[in-house]
Amino acid sequence: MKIAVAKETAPDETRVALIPDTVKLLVAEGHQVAVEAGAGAGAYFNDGDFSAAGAAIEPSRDALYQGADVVVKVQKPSIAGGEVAALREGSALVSFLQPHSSGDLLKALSQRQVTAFAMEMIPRIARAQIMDALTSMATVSGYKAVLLAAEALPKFFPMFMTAAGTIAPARAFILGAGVAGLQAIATARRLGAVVEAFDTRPVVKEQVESLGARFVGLELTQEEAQDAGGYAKELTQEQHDKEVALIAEHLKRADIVVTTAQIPGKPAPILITEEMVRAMKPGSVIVDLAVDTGGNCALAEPGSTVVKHGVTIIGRTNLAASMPIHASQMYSRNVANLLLHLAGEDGLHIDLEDAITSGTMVTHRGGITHPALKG
Amino acid sequence: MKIAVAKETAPDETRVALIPDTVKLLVAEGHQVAVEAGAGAGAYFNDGDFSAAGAAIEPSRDALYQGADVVVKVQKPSIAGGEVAALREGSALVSFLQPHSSGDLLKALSQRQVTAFAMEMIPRIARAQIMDALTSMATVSGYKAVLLAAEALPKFFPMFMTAAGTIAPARAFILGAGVAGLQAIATARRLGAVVEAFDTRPVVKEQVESLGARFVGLELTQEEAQDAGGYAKELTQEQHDKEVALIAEHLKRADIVVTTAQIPGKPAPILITEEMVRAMKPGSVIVDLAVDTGGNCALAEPGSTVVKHGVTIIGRTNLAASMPIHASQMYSRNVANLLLHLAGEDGLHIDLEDAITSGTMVTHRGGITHPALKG
Amino acid sequence: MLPVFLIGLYVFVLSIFVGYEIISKVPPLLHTPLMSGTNAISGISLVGAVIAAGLGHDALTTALGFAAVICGTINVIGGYLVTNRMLRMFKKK
Amino acid sequence: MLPVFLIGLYVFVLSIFVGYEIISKVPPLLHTPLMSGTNAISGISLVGAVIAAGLGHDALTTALGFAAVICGTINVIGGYLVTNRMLRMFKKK
Amino acid sequence: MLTYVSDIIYLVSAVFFIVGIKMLSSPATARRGNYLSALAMVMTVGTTLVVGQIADYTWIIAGVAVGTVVGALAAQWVKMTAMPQLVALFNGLGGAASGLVAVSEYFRRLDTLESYLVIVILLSLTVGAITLSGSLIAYGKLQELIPGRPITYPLQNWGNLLLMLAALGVGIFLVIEPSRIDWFLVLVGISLLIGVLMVLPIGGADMPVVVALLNSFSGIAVAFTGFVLSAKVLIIVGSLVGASGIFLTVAMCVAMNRSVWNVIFGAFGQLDVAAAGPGVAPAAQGAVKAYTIDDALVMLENSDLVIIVPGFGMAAAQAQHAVRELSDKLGERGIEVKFAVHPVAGRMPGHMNVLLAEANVPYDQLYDMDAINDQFKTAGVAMVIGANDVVNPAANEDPSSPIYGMPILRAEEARTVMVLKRSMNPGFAGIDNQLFLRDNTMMLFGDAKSTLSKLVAALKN
Amino acid sequence: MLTYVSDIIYLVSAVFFIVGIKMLSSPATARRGNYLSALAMVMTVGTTLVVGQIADYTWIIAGVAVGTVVGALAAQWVKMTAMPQLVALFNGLGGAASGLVAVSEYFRRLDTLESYLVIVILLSLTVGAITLSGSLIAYGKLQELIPGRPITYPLQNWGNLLLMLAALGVGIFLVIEPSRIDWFLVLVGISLLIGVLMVLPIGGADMPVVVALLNSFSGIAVAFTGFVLSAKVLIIVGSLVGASGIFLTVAMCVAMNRSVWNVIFGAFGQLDVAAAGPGVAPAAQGAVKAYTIDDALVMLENSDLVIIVPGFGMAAAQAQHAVRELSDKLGERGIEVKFAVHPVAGRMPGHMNVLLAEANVPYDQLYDMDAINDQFKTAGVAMVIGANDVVNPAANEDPSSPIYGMPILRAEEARTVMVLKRSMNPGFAGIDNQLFLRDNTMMLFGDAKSTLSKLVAALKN
Ligand SMILES: NC(=O)c1ccc[n+]([C@@H]2O[C@H](COP(=O)([O-])OP(=O)(O)OC[C@H]3O[C@@H](n4cnc5c(N)ncnc54)[C@H](OP(=O)(O)O)[C@@H]3O)[C@@H](O)[C@H]2O)c1
Ligand SMILES: NC(=O)c1ccc[n+]([C@@H]2O[C@H](COP(=O)([O-])OP(=O)(O)OC[C@H]3O[C@@H](n4cnc5c(N)ncnc54)[C@H](OP(=O)(O)O)[C@@H]3O)[C@@H](O)[C@H]2O)c1
Ligand SMILES: NC(=O)c1ccc[n+]([C@@H]2O[C@H](COP(=O)([O-])OP(=O)(O)OC[C@H]3O[C@@H](n4cnc5c(N)ncnc54)[C@H](O)[C@@H]3O)[C@@H](O)[C@H]2O)c1
Ligand SMILES: NC(=O)c1ccc[n+]([C@@H]2O[C@H](COP(=O)([O-])OP(=O)(O)OC[C@H]3O[C@@H](n4cnc5c(N)ncnc54)[C@H](O)[C@@H]3O)[C@@H](O)[C@H]2O)c1
Repeated sequence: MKIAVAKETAPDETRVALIPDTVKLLVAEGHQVAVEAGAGAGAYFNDGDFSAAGAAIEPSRDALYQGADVVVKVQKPSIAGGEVAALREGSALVSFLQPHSSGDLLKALSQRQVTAFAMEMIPRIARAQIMDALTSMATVSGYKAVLLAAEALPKFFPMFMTAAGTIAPARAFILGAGVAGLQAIATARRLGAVVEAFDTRPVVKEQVESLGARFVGLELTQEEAQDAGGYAKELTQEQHDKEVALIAEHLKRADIVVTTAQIPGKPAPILITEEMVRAMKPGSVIVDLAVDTGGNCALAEPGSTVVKHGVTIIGRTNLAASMPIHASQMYSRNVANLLLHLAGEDGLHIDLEDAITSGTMVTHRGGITHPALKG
Repeated sequence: MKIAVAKETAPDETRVALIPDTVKLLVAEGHQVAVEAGAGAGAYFNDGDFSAAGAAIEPSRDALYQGADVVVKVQKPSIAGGEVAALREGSALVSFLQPHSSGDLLKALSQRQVTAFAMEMIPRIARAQIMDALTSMATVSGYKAVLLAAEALPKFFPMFMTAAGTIAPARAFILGAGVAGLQAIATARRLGAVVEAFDTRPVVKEQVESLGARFVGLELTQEEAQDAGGYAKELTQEQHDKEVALIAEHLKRADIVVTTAQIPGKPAPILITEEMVRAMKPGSVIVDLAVDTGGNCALAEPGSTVVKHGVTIIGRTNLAASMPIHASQMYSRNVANLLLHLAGEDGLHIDLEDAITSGTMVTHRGGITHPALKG
Repeated sequence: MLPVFLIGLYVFVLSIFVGYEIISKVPPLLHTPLMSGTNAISGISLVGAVIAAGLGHDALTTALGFAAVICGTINVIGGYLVTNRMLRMFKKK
Repeated sequence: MLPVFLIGLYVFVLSIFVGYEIISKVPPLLHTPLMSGTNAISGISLVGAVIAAGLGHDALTTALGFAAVICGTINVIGGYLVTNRMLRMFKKK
Repeated sequence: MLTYVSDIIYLVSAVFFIVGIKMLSSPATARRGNYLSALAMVMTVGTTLVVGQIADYTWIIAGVAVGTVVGALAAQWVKMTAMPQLVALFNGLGGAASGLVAVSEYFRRLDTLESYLVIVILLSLTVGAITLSGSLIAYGKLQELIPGRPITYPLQNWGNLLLMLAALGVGIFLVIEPSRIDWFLVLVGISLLIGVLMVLPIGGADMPVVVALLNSFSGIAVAFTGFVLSAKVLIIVGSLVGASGIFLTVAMCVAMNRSVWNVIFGAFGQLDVAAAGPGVAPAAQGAVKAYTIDDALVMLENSDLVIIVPGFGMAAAQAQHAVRELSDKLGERGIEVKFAVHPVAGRMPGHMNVLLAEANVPYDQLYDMDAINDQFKTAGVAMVIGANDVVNPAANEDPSSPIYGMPILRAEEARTVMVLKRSMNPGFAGIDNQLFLRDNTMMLFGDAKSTLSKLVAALKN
Repeated sequence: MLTYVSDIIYLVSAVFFIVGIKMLSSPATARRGNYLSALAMVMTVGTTLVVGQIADYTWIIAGVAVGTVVGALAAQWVKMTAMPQLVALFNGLGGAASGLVAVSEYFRRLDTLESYLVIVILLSLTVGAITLSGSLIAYGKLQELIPGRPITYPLQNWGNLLLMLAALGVGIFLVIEPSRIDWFLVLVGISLLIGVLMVLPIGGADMPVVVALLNSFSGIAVAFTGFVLSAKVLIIVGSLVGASGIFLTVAMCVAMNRSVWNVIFGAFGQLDVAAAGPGVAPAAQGAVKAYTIDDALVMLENSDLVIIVPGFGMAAAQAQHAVRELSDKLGERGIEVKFAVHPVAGRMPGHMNVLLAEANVPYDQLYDMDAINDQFKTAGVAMVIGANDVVNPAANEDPSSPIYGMPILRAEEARTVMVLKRSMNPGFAGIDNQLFLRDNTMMLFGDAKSTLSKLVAALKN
């Protein structure tokens, strides 16, 4: 299979879809890999590293795309930037595609007869865990969110008893204990904060506690809170009100807050209102990881850090890109595992019976194939 | 005693010399405290907090200084800004003064008949530990340095074994294991890095190991390395060369480097040359905490972050000011302890027999009094 | 006859204490070998058997004695050997 | 006479085993009370003393017996009481 | 003088027996203990041969020769798995020997029988006979000649009680009329019957306990023989074996979490979770084997490499510090410890890493799946701590399983797999794990932290 | 029939004695054990009074009355600190009783003395007399009537050997010529002298060991008395006490890290580091008391509040995880644990916090100096782990000390201060610490981590 690694065009995107180590692995499996010149620069991999791993370096994007069976990317291709147009008809694309909010792109891809696989659609089944890029990237964001908060907080995280008095430990409050939330809990605990975490799904209580943090939750049943895929469901108005009251209580004591609450395909729930921010301690910090999908904090602004009512609210997007080496490494492994899964004797082998293939593929042979995206 | 808390004038200084909690303590001891309006704003303390603690709020600097027995500050007063001139003759000043490098200031203070106490001159004896502001601020810097490095590093600190592959832990290398260095070690270890530390003084080996890090050192004797006060001595050329070779070896493997090596009253030793930076891994990060006194890394630029040869070199000065709440809290306790030590029945009581008083006082009755600063 | 019995009783009671004390902390994994080892020891009624078989009192008692000797010997010899085989398993390779 | 001695010897040996086994894990802090407690027990030669004092054989043996009864009784009574006092210290307040 | 010397030899032998048994109760000294007790046996029997006023050695030599050959061959040829039934058989023969001596003494002294002697003869006989017949049934069950399941019949406990009362009655009658050989033989019959009926209703899985109890009986029979022959050494050794057998029986029941009463009279069939030492016949395939801390200890101590597989249960139990401590203790004993971290163990990426780092487990002891999977086959123990799905062989073997296709840690290749979890409950994927039922798997049920603490405490002694 | 009943009572008493002593060896059951053994004593003596063919109870009643009054008063009035010497005295009297019975039997049976009887009478006498005189010297040393320091003289061990040989010679002579009362009295004298000369050269600090040994002697004397009187219960109890006394002696020596030989024949003066249980006379003021894990255990278990004071030594030993574990174990037993963190403990600000957080000690168990200092006086144990300067009272008391004026943790106010460090070496400030010499301080020498692990292991049992 001929695999092409594209250079990212999105501004501030530093990651690369495959890193040299993974390229080596794919080459060993008999695939041909071509890399756009300079594709790894943002993640500190230079073209020399890629050639050493067995890849061909291709300076021209058009040439690269035309010669490829599969183009791999991190961010979705831009229609305006001509990326979609550059794709060869009948070729495949593996990338994050934000399929729920990118109707135009899907249309463009299907028109171009591209078989597109959305990395965010990898089903959450055991054997697909090695391809689960959402989990990988959430791991990075959860970790990084706490570092950003620690850096912005005018206080220490850990408790200290010193000759200059006793320093109380910071209190961290994590909203949403999914993959990113759990990683945030672990990181905050490592740094010595006292951590509480909130989630609507009761199953995570045990998980939160397994990391040494305290769980705060509504009394919801498993069915009320979680769908079959393990993702969270949207709450009723009444549940939402109860939730907000509970959160408000804990926010008053918090020094740092990391919010990660998301519902796939829907805007993120607003869990922190302006009023609640006003009641927080001056100097405290909120990191809103859901800011991409609308944010959990009403005052968060995507892409920027604002100080409101004495509270620093960090709305940085695409946190994973701030740790390009390891984020690329993990993404690269996920992509490679998917490629190896899709690869047939000779080029791509589309087995629609297979849960991973059918779950991840969004366009094929000129149509939108994924049931969740049709209609 | 009438104590005046000045608003800092230095740019980017966020700390305040006394915080409301400590003011309360001093007032309870029978002292009068006046606070310049807005003095605590940078550290998230407002004037209301101070009045609640029993302080008078004074909007005019001149009125404040004139009515005070002691003026307390964080940063040295600026001659140009008129701060020295505003001090009442015969009054006292407690502040960081950088006495070794501020000849003009000392002269101005003595001319103005001010009794000045330099917080950096607190002797390192057991009962003065509660006033040791250098230690307090070094604690903040050591902690913060690692956070800055972690934030700038394109990698994780901790090791992770995930479905997307194994993430190797970051390797941290700490140069100089004094107060800041030890705190940096502790923080890096907390975050999961593999830590090595270098110092010239052999006594710190045990201390480094007590934090779970590996010690790297020259084979120096206690006397060669350390003066009577517990500070490091300058090395001979030969020792320095050996040191540099040893460091170069370890730098190649390091992901983050924090340098803290200082020799009081002298420029900091250059431990990392441009050539050594060039040999480091791309993406790695150096935080130079000695940048104020010339820096341990030849490429570090005071006050800014530069990327050279793929290595991010952070030369941020006055790191303590980036964590104003707790830095102020600690400094405030140190200052208050010194004030309580100096306070007599009625105003300041200067006992020249006392090691703390005589060791910390730099000007008195129109002259420079400290033996280390005379001549 | 009584004193003999009483003496036996003293010995009996003291031996029970000894038996209890020495057995009280055996790890379960040694239960089987210990059982087998003490089983071999209980073949000590061989002592009575040889007397019965050797006293030459009459054919019946001698025959009974002979049978007892066979049973006892199998118990003793087999018991020790089996125990030994089991215990070999516990040696560190 | 010999059998009596032998029986004594059997009893003696078995008792030594019992003594060793039951003492083998005393915590040091109980050394003193244990010493004191067994000391009281060793006053059991009082049994011999009462016989000597009460048999009424002659004045000398009776006098010796009388002295032995006093010694033995002090040992027994004092020993138990002192031990009890010591052990009170170990009760949780 | 001769009896003086012989009595001293007997005493020394008794001491050797005591010390021998004591040594048998620790793995380090057990073999030497067995040798010492064998030496004591030789001394005792040898002394008797010299001082026992033996008139004719013929039958003795013949008997010893036959016994030696049969015993030695049986001991050497039997398969390791058949040992328990062999021990049962030997034990029955020991009981038979005591009983036969009693019968022989009865006939020899038929004319001069005092009540005391009759009593002890009858006791020796009865206990010996019960031992014999009971052991034979136990043998039959273990060898699967008789069905292993509990054989029950109505009113069995009442029937047994009746039989015992009958034995008592006949015994009392014989004390009064010692020379009634007919009744004597009736008593022999009743005794044998009691042995049979006592063991028949007990399930095959409980046989080890029964054998321990019968072993104690054979000791008691020996002690009574000692009373019959006025042989102190027999009394000592017999009561020693009798007492230790009883306590062993109790200890085995405790290890199974059952009372002795329940085992002997419960007759409620084979349990799923049954105690079993090595060499004890494996419980039916598919039954779980629950072990104790001490069993685990012996396995750990006899390993050169222990691979620890942590899972979500370790996190849930917050057992990471205890794990670290165990690993330290093993390290101190020269046993290498490695941690096998499965990529999705726990509930978030790096979950195990976070916790092991918190407990300060050195990074160089951590191995990822690819690095460790080939090493399991060289490990003495794979210790699975609260992990489940990540070691579930169904991922390789069962295409219908939801985890099929997920790469797993091949813990099952270790010599022994030790699994620390609270129950047979499934993990995240909600599916059963066949690994827990395998022959080389030892389940250690309980909260992981508390199990580990117990292991550490035990390792310290 | 009477002897039958009495013999059974004796046997039951013997069992009670055995169980009583066994119960004495665990803090939880010790008091009940003492009661049981007292009951056994009453049974034994009472039975003897009934079956002993007593002709005249006068002297018995008189003797018992006198003995009871004296014994009871002495036991009640003595100060707690004087107990050891009282025990020594009682022990001497026990030896005297055995010796006197032997003398009395000698005279009573003067005409019918067989060799066997003479031997056991002489043994009982000799051992009893040594016990008496030795105990009196021990009493004198402990009561400070005799100088506590070892009293040595040239060739003392040879002299003692000579005396023993003399005793042996006289004894053999008496076996041959039992009726030589003069030589009999000489033997009494020699025996008494041996007791004196054996104990005199031993230092006061070692007296507890000597008393334990003499206690064993008194047991042996009882056993010989049992042989004299053919009283099995005396043989049992006597050998029980004799054996347990010997093992106790060995155990005490082991706890002091010395051999029995060294204690008895070493005569090299009072050690600085001597083992001492409670109630044992305090070693000279200023001497350090080194204790064992078990001592520490009893102190911990009898506390409601334990305050842990960590210092640089905890960090150096990397003992934080072990500390946490200890605190958990104590917590499980309902003992409250608090950590007192001194502001400059360790070598950097927050050093202890970093490590305790690493070991996951909950923040709410940490107290800073101001918060905890008033609580020490309510603590059963202040456990100082590798800290030194931060608990050095010189900071308050000695204006010339370099640390004068530094606020310290007032650990010395706790009921017991337990200090875990490797030696008497000073800490950072390089100065000695008087706290370690105080009466309520228990030094537990050794690396902090290993000491803590041992404590944890011991707590688990
Ligand atoms: N790592 C990730 O990113 C991630 C994320 C989501 C899901 N998952 C899934 O989670 C699973 C991880 O596998 P795993 O083997 O780590 O865990 P697991 O399969 O969930 O098994 C955990 C086992 O621990 C036992 N346990 C729970 N509490 C315990 C306690 N206190 N003491 C002792 N044992 C205890 C439970 O059995 P008892 O109840 O009998 O004690 C349970 O069977 C995989 O299926 C994986 O796909 C992983
Ligand atoms: N916190 C700070 O910021 C800072 C900074 C610089 C200096 N200091 C100074 O450091 C001192 C701190 O007091 P501290 O009480 O924590 O410590 P310390 O006074 O230095 O005493 C530590 C004690 O720990 C023992 N120790 C060392 N290794 C051990 C081991 N492996 N196991 C058991 N014990 C061990 C040593 O005794 P053995 O050798 O007998 O075992 C030593 O006496 C103060 O004097 C303070 O002024 C503090
Ligand atoms: N088995 C697998 O292969 C696998 C792989 C990855 C993740 N998972 C599981 O899937 C789950 C979801 O993972 P994710 O992190 O991608 O989810 P996500 O990013 O969609 O959501 C993050 C968290 O926010 C929570 N949340 C949603 N609405 C909320 C509200 N109103 N208030 C508070 N919290 C709210 C969710 O419950 C979730 O825990 C996790 O529990 C994870 O363990 C399973
Ligand atoms: N007893 C007290 O009251 C007290 C209080 C505070 C600090 N101290 C001790 O004083 C010591 C110095 O503290 P500091 O942090 O303020 O020192 P510092 O800031 O002056 O120096 C930092 C470190 O750099 C090291 N260093 C100097 N030259 C070096 C070189 N060429 N190469 C490598 N390392 C070099 C020094 O040894 C020191 O450890 C510390 O050990 C601290 O424990 C004692």
